[in-house]
Amino acid sequence: MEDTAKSDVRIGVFICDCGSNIAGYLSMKDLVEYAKTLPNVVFVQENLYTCSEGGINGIKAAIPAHGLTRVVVASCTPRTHEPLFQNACEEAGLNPYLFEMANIRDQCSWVHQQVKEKATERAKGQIAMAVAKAARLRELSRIQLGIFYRAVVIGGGVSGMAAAMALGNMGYEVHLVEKEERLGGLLNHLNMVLPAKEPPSRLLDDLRTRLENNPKVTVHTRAQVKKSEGYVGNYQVTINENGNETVVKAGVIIVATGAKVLKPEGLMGYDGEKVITQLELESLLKQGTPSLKNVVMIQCVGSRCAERTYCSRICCMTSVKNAILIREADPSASVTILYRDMQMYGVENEDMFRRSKELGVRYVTYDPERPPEAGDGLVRVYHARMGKEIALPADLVVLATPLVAQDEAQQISTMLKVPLNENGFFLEGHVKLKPLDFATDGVYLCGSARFPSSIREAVSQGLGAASRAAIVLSKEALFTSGIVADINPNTCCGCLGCLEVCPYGAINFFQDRGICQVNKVLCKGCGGCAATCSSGSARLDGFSNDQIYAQIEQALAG
Amino acid sequence: MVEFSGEIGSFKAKVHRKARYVDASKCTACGACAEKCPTKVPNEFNFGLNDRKAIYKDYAQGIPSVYTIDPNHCRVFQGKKCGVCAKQCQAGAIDYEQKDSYVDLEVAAVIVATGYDLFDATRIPEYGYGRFPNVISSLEMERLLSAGGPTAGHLARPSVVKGEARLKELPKLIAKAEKDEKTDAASALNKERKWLEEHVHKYPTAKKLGFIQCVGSRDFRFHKYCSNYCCMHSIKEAIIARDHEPETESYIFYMDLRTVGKGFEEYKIRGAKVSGLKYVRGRVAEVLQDEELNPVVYFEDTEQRCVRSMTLDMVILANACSASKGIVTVAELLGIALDENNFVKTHPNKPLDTSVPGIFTCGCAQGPLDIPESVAQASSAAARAAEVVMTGGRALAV
Amino acid sequence: MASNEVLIIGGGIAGMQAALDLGDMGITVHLVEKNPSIGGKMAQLDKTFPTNDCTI
Amino acid sequence: MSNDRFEPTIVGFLCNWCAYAGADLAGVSRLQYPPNLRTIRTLCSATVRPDMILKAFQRGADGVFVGG
Repeated sequence: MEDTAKSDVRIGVFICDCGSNIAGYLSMKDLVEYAKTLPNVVFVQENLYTCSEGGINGIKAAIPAHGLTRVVVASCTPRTHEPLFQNACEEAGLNPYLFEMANIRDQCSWVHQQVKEKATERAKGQIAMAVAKAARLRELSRIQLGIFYRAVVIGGGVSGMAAAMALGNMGYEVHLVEKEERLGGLLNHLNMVLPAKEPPSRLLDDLRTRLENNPKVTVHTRAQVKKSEGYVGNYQVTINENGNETVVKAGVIIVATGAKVLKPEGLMGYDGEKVITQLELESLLKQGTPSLKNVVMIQCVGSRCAERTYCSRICCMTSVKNAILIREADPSASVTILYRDMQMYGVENEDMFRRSKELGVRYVTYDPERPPEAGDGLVRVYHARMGKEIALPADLVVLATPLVAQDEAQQISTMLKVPLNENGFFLEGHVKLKPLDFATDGVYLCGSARFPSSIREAVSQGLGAASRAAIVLSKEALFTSGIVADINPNTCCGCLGCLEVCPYGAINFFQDRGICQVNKVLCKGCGGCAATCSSGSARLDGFSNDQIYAQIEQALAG
Repeated sequence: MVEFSGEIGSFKAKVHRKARYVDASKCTACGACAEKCPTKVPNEFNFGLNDRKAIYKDYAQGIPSVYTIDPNHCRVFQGKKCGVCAKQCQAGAIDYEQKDSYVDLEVAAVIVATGYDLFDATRIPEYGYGRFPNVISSLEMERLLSAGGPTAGHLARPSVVKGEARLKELPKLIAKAEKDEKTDAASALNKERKWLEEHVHKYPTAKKLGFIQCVGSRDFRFHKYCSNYCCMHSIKEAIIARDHEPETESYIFYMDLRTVGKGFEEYKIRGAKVSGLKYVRGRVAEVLQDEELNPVVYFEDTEQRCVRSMTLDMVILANACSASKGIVTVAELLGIALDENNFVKTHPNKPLDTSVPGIFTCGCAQGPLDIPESVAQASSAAARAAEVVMTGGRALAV
Repeated sequence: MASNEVLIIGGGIAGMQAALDLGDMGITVHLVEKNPSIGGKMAQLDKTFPTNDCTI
Repeated sequence: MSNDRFEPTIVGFLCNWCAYAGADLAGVSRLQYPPNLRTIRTLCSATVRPDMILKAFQRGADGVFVGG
């Protein structure tokens, strides 16, 4: 390994007392004397508080006065104080990446309060390691990039419409791409929504009109996104609308492709006539309430099973809603819901659940080990409370089937380099903290493409995704971080090892040259590629192999 | 916030900023002050399971990373001589003279994200919360499980934690009673000491746990609604408890196990398969306590069709998500409508909009939500507020 | 005159996320929290479902 | 403490986002541990190449800790 420590490097070391936090537990005199003996160190200063105005000014003054080309601060943790000291370097004309910290407080004086001598030894080691790394630091720069101030929203269901509306309202140009003839998605097929108690067309018509009247929003129907190239701020998206292809230059892309209802072929005697899905019941109800005597609804058909382990979130509320509508229209009709757990979470759903019971909807639990059977106008089910099988008359059996991933999810996943989970739903950047982001910058997620969502949730997520996207669009320019990976094109053998491990979609393979390269905009500097690269071509600037080797050497030099 | 007026695009608000008595620009959060502070106060962050000082931070990673003096307990503010923290602080950040201040703000939009309060389980006397030391709330369980909590993540029974603390102070109390020649009191204290010495360490670690769901939720006496996240919360606590101590046995008493989120049903199944959780369908009627301070639960097992009882080491209540007490004042000030549960009222088609244009809401202020839904909603509320700002204060529909 | 700032009442996870989003868009945000630290209830949680990640 | 007691040297590779933060938190909480550790901050524990671990052993490390 080539040693990149240059002999003309001049390092200044600033050692902080942090009041008594460090000075109280370590021998500062020893540290100062020791630092002076380290290679390339030309200046050492002890401060009461290096982070105070006086300390910062001390760094700024020492850089020109002593011709420092590297700065090391031995104090607290870089996680909180690195930016402060880096700014000081930059203000004094030194590239901020020529700065390194030694953590001698949080990871030394505070954790070895009883053993001054040994703690001082550790601090010496950490300072020597920082100095050795500093000698090998290189100047790095943040690259500035322009942005296309435009968004593409894929999917014109209620979530995508809300996202487009919000971005349009904020004044950004939006292209909304819908594969069907009209906007609205799954909601187009519903009869009525509760608790709003209105046909979904009211919400949809309102959204549609306002989108069409918003000069910032272009709606593409019977359209698909065929191709997407580029990266955050700089996408070129090819939209095929009715056979005509156009390329839209956009800064961000929102995935709002929704989900579809599972057709339960072969399950519970499904025939589309006497045994139907909740979605099919919605169209029946839409045409006017059919005359029904006995309706039996069965929950969790095709979900919470070995094949599809997940709970689809919205089927219980759909069944309860339709049960209410049937009972309200005809109080003589009997409705029984066979269920495992009624997933009526939250305020509105539980309210609806209670209302259904007041209206006389009956509930019977079933055990998935002994599922109900439908046939001959009856539904037989083992009734656990009674301890025996019962037979319920049914002139209509309605199956609550889950939402499943769209067919095009796989194509979009590959095209945008964003992952799907085991059920084919898009996988967000972090299940708790980044529900609407992908790990890849510039692509966002909302609605049932992420996971089955109610209208309330789909609208909310659509707006949320718009907010996440607007963060990019509100910038004057994008800056890459200095700490990014780089691949040496002369030694890369194109094995694609790095491409496989990169979680951010930041590696591109150039077929013609047979090599991989890093997209520095998307790179988050994790260094996974550098660790994987078998030819040693990938390197993470600021944490390169030679720098870490130098730290290892020093750690064990004593 | 103490005053509020105006309309979308130009609201005026007056905010009361409480004095910290510590200069935030000088404090380095080194903690030397708290180390030497002589005043101990029960730590509300850990629900009184341990103490903090009168100069404190809520938790180690708290932001802003600045200490705060609690004037209700600090000796200086009680008119006593002290000033230890000021002497300790080399940064000169302590300022006993700091005054409360008022800040006037002019804003285009407001987001109400006031969160929720944990349902007060003492309102359900049959569960014994507050009377039985080993019946705890779901958030107290979090602190017991936390490596940064009062027991460093060891699942000690609260009766042990509290008993040990009592044992420490008893000798002093006994000596004082004896000195004052209060023989009755002294013998009572001695008796207590003897009992504690014999019993407190009999069951040091909570290994057999019962989680009671819907405590205050789906209950006509309190909240009719479902609190959304508690089923998963209890499953998680039971799984983590088992990770900490492989002998842990957990029973979850539920009506419906609501596992509606991404990966939740799978998590529930994993809880049963890998962590051995037992899900018992049935509502707990009552919790009693035996002579070893073990909670005993009485419940109907609807699947076995019988009424049973079970003796446990500890009972964890899945407290409902209640509207925050402060919301009524905030809502009055802002003029926004609340629903019958005192959550901020919203419409399903406009989930972020309150009854006042330009004022938005998100998170548990508008109803119980789990973390990802709260985060998603927060971004949505941000989008709504950004629309107002970027259009110069015009009210726009969703 | 119209203001271009936003007031957020509550510094729990929802308030913080809303503040971060708006701040990242370049909008000035005032975050009001009654306790000395932001973080709300989530700071008291040990880990979170369904990934058992820590929360701080 | 006797001078000839075995004092191991341990090299720790700590991920900036979790283990390094955890080591900082140990400090903030004043949790005491033996001073035999030398920590190297990495931006992800996945960046630690196997040869870095071997290198540490080769240079005399008695233990290597990778935290992430």
